[in-house]
Amino acid sequence: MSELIIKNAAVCDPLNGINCEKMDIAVKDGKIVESVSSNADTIDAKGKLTMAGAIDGHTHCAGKINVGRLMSPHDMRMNPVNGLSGLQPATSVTRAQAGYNTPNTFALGYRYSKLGYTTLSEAAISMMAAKHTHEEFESIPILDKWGLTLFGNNWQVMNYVRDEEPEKLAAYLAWGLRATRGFGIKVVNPGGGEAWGWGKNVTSIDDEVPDFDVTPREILVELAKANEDLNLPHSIHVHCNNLGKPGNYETTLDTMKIMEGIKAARDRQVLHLAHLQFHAYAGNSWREFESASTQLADYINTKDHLTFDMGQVIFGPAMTMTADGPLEYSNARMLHSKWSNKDVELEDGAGVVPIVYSPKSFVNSVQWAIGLELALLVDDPWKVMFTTDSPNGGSFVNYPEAYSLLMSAKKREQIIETLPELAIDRMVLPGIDRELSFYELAVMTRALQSKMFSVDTIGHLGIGANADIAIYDIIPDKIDAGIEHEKVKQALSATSYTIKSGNLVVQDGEIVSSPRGKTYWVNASGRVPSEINEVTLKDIQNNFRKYYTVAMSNYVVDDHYLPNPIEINTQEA
Amino acid sequence: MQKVTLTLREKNRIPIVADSITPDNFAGLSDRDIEQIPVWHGNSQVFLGDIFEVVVDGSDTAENVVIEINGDVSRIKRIGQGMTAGEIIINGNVDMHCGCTMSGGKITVNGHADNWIGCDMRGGEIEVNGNAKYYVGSGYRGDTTGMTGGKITINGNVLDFLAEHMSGGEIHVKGDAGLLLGLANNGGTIIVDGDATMAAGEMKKGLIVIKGTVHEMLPVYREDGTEEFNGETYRKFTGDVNIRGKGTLLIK
Amino acid sequence: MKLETKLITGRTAYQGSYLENKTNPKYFEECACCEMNPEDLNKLGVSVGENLNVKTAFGEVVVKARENDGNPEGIIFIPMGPWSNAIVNPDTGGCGTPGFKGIPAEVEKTDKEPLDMISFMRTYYYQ
Amino acid sequence: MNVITDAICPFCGSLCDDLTIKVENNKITDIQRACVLGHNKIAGVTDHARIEAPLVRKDGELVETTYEDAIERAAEILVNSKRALSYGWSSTSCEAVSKAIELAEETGSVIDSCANVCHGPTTLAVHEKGSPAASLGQVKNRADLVIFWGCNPVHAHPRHMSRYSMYAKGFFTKKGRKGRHIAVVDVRETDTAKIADTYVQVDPGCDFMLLQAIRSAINDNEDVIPEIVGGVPKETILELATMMKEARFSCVFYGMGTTQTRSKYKNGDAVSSLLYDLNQYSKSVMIPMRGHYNVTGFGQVCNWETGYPNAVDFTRKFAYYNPGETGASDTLLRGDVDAALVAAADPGSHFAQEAVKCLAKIPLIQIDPYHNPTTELADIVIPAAVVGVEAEGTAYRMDSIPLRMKKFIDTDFKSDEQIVTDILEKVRELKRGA
Repeated sequence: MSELIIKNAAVCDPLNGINCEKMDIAVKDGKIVESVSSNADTIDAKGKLTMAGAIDGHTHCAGKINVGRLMSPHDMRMNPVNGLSGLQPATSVTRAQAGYNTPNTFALGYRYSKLGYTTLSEAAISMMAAKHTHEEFESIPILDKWGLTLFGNNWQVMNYVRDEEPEKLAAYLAWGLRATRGFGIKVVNPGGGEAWGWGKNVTSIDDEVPDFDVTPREILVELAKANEDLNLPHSIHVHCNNLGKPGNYETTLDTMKIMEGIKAARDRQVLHLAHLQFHAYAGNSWREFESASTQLADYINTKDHLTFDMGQVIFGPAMTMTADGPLEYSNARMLHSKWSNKDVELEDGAGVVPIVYSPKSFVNSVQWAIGLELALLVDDPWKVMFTTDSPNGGSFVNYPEAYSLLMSAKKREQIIETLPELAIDRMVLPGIDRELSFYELAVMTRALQSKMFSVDTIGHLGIGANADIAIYDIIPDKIDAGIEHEKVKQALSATSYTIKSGNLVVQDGEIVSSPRGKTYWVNASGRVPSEINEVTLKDIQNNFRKYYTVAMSNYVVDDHYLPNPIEINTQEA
Repeated sequence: MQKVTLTLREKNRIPIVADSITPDNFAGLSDRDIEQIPVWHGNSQVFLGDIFEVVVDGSDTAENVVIEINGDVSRIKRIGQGMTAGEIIINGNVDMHCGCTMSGGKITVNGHADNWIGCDMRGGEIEVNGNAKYYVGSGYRGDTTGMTGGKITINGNVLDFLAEHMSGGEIHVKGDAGLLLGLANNGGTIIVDGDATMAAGEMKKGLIVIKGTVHEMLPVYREDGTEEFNGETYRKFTGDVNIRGKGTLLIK
Repeated sequence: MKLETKLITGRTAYQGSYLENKTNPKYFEECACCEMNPEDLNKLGVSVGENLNVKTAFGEVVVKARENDGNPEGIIFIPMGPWSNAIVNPDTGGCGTPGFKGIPAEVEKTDKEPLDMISFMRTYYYQ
Repeated sequence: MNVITDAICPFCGSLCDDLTIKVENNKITDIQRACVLGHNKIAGVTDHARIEAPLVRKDGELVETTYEDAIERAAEILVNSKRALSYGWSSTSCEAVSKAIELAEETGSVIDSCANVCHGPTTLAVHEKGSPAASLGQVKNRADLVIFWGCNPVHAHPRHMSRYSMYAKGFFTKKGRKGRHIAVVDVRETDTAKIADTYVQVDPGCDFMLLQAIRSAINDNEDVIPEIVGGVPKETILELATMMKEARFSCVFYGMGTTQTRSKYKNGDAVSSLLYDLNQYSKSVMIPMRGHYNVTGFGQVCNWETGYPNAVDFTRKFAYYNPGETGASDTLLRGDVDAALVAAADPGSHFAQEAVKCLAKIPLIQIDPYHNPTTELADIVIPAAVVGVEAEGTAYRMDSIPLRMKKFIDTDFKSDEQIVTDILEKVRELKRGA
C-alpha cells in the first residue's frame, strides 16, 4: 500500500477542464484517488506546473531505431543537449547511457522520464520482426509503451482489398494485431512499399500497385473501415504517399478527403495523419518549394474526422527512419548520405538515412516553419498532436525547444531573422502571432493522446487515472512564456518530479528509481466471427507454407515478450 | 614559459587513459596540482602523480606551456587530446589517439605512434619522428568528416587507412603508406614520399600526391594529362569518377 | 622442395559437424589438413594423406595433405581451427579482425606428424 | 513421445525453423530436416563428451567442483581485474547476452562477440555506408539473380540455398532454381561455385578492386577500367555489371571472403556503395552470411543496450567502442586485459596464435557445454545447458529476424543466462563487501 500526496500543485489537466488551478493530488497504489491517509508520503509542489505524464504518440523508440544506432556510432558521442545526450556513465541507479538521435534503450527511458513523459507509442512495428520491438520495449526502463503494426503494403491486406472481402480483411487485421501484440493499424506509403520490392514507388493515391491490382486509395479506405468494424481504440495512423516531395500537399488533401465518409466506432478521429509537416509542401520542384500549411490547415479547420501530428523539424543532425523504403532511397541519393534499407517479405519495408537540418538551407528552414505553422494555424488544439517524429525531425530531447517556439512569437521571430530570405518568402510563419498556453500544450502532449488512442487511464489527473505525473519548476501565473521562453525551455527540460505509476522516478532532474514499464496491446479477435476467422486462417497458413521463410508458429509473439502486458479487448469496449 | 616534465615511473600493460595531459589543463598548475589530476588505469581511477614523476618549472598560460614526457608511454592513450595551444614532446613510443581532436599547439613524438594519431584534428601540428600505425589523421567510427585542419608529419612509415574522411589540413608521410590511404578525401592534402597501395578511393575534392609507386591503382580515376607539383611533373588523375569527384591524384 | 602459396582458411561442413565435438579424433582429422591443387601436390611430390609443414611469418604447423581441384595452383586451404590459426596473420589492421585469408605461406613435405587437439594445445600454449 | 514441430536449429545464421524433433524419455530420438551441421549439434547433446561438472584448475589440472564454488571464483576474478575481457556470447540466447552486458558494465570490462573474428568488419562497413538489406523471403520470392561473394553456403549454410536463395520457390519465382541466375565470386572454385551459373575467380585480397571496377561499369565509366582487375578480365567485369543492372531483383550474399581478407571492412563498404548506385537501375540488396546462429542477436542486443554492436569497453563506466582497440583480438594481442570470461564460443580454436597465447597467460573463465581447445587453457570451467536444445531463448537470423528457440529436453545443467545471473549477483555481493 503505497500512498503519496502532492500538495499545492498548479494543475493543468485539460481532459478534466482544469487550467492551472492550485490543488492537491492523492495517489494510492499507482492510481489517482480522492484522498489518502495521513501516513502518505508528501511532495510539496509549491505552486509548480503539474500535468499528467506526457504521451509521445508517434516516436521511433524500438525496432528500426536499432538500424539507426548501427549506422551511427558517432551519434553515441554527440552531446548537443546537456544532460539529455551523449555518453553518460552508469550510476548506482542507472545504466550507462549513450547517444542523441539514436540513444540506447536505457537513455531513452531516463531521458523521456526527465522530460515528464510516461508513455510512448512506437510508430511502426514490422510484423515479422515484432519480437524485436517488444524486446526493445522491455529494455526501455520506466515508461509504458505500445506499438502500431504496419499493414499498408501487406500482401494479404491488398489481396482482400482487391477481392472485396472486408470481413476477412478485418479478421486478418485482428490476427495480425494479436500476432504482433500491436496496438493499432499503421499505414505507410500504402502500395509504395510493395512497389519498392521492385525498386519502384507509387506517386498518387490512384496509382496501381504493381502485381496487386489495387490502389493506395482502396487500401486506405478499406483499412479505415475495417479499423472501425474492429472497434479499435485508435484510428488508422497514416503516413501518406509522397512524403517529402514538393507539391505533395495535394496527395495529403486527397487522403484526408477520402476519409470524410467513414463512421467512427468511438468518440475519436477516423484518421490520424502522421508527421504532417513532411506532407505539407507546395511547388512543383525543389526550386519552387514552399509551405502548404495554409491549404491543409484551412481544410482541417472545417472538418472533425481527423487528427495529425506536427513532425516538427529541429535544426541540427537527425536520423530519418521510416517504413517508407523508396523515400529513404531518394533521400540518400539526394543527400549523398549513408543508406540502410530493410524490406520484409510479404509485408513492408524500412529505410534509415541520417540527415542534418541546417538553418542555412532554404528547404530545411521552410520545413522548420511548416511544423509550427500547422500547429498554430489549426485552431483546435484537440486536433494537433505534438511531435518531432523523433528522431526523424529531430531527437525527442529537443521537445522543450519546440514547446518554447510554440509558446513564444518572439522566439520564433528571433530565429526567422537568421534564416535565408528565400525561405522567409516561402513560409507563412512570420505572420502568425499566436502563442500557445500551458493548457494548450497540455492538450497537445497529453490530453489529446488519451482521446485519440482511447486510453482513459492516461493523459489526465482525474480520479482513477494512472498516477503518471510530471511536475515542472514553473509557477504558471508568474511566468510570461512569450517573453521568458528560455526559462520555460529549461524548466520543461528536466522535471522537478516525475511520478510513474505512483513511483517517484525523477527528482530535481535526476533519475532516482528505474521501475519496469508495461506494454499495451489490443485484442480485437472477439469482433471476428469464428467462421470468418477459420477461412482467414487458412489463407494465412497458405501464405506461410508458400511464401514466408518462417513458420507461422514461430512468427507470433508469445507471452514471454510481454512480461507486463495490458490487454485492451475491443469486445468489452 | 612553464615547463612540465613527466617521467614514467613504471611501464604499464593495462592501458591508462590520460586525456588530461594537455598544456590547457596544466597551465598555471604546480607539480602538486598536476600530480592530483585523476586518470583512468583500466577500470580504476588513479592520479597522474601515481604514474609519473612530475616536475614543474615556471607558471604560464597554455600557449607557453611545454610538456616533456620521458619513458615508454606506449600504453598511455589520448595524450594531448583536444589541446588548443602549447607544446608536448614525447621522448618514446606513444599509445593510441595521441593529439586527437587537437586544434592548436604542437606535439612531437620522438618514437613510434600507435593508431589514430591526430584523428579528428582541427588545427595545430603533429610530428612523429618514427613510424605511425593505422588511421593517422582519420575520422572516428561513423563520422563522415575526419581531420579538418592542421598538419601531421610522419617521418617514417604509416599503415592502412591514412586520413580516412579527411576534409582539410595537410598530412605528409616521408616513408611508405599502407592500404587505402585518403579514402573519401573531401578537401585535405596528403603527400606520401614513398609507396602506397590502392590509394584515394571516393575522393570528392582535395589533393593526394604519391611520389613513390602506387601498387594497384583503383579503377575509379580518369587520367587527365600531367601537373607540376613542387617542381616535379606528375601524371594527373581525377576522380573518384563514381561519385563525380573533383579530387586530384598525382602519381609518377 | 618448398612451394610459395597463399593460405585461405575457413569453414567446411566436415569441420563444422564437429564444432561441438572437438575432442573427437574426427575433428582433428577434418581440421589438421591442407587442401591443395593436384598440380601443387605433384610439384611437392606429396600424396594425399602425407604430411606437410606449412609456414608463414606467424608460425608453422604440420597438417595432412588433401587434394582439391577447386583450388587454383598456389592457393592452399586449411579449415578453421587451432591448426590453421597457429599460422594466420594476427594483426587486426586497426579494424579488430585478424587476417584469416590470403596469407603468404611456404609449404613443404615433412616426416613430422600433425598433433592431435590436446597435444597441439599443450605444445603451442603451455609454457 | 513428444514431437516438437517448427523447431529452430541452433547452429548457423540461417536459423532454419522447420525441424521436427522427437523426444522419448527426455532423449532426442529423431531429428528431421536438419542439415549435417544442425543434426550433429542437436544429436551431440547426448552423444558428445560434455563437461560433466564445474571444474577449477589446481596445480595445472582441472578438478571437479560445485557450481557455487566455480561461480564464486569467477566473480572474484572479475571483481579483482583492472580490465577483463568478456568474449563470445554468439551461440546463446539474447537473454543471456543481455545479462552478460550487465555483468560487463558492472565489472568495468570489455565485451565482444564472435563477430570479432567474423563479420565485425561488416558492422564497420555499415557505419560507413549503411546496409541496403532485406529479409531472406524477399530473395526467395523475388530474386532472379543471387551472387554469393566470398561465401560458401554448401559448407557453411547448407540449407540456405533450398530455403532462401538458390532453389527456393516463391510468389514471383515459381520456377525456383531454373528462373534464377547464380553467380559466385571467390578465390577458389568452392563447392558452391561448382553449382553456380557464373563463377568469377578473383585473386586473394583483390575483392575491393573488383567491386570498384564493377561500380565503375555500373556508372558507365568503363573507360577507367583496365584490361584485368584482380585477375578478372574487363569483359567479365562488364558482364557482371550488365547482369546486375538487368536483373529484376538481385541479392549479394557475402561472407568471410570479404571480411577476413585484405581491405577488411572496405569490401563490405564497397558492396554497399555498389548497391547504392545499382538501385537506380534495378532492385538490389545485400545480406551477410552470419556464422554462429545468434551472433546477429548479440549485435542487436548490444546495440540497443549500449549504443554499439560489439567491442564495447566499459572500463570508464560509460560505453566506449572502437574495434581495432576494443575488439577481443585487439586486447589480447596487446595483452592489455588481465582476465577473461569466455562463453558460447571457442577462441582457443578460432583466434590467432598470438591472441591465444595471451588467453593462456591470464585467468580464464569458460562457460560452455563441451570440452574444447579453450578448456585446455581455462582456469575455471562452468558447464552450461545447450541453448536451443536444453534451454529456450531468443535468437536473430542473419537478416535480423528474431525467433524464439525452443527447449527440446530437460537438463540439470544451468543455462548461460542463469550462470551469468549468478555471477552478477555474486559480483555485486563482493563489491558491497569491499
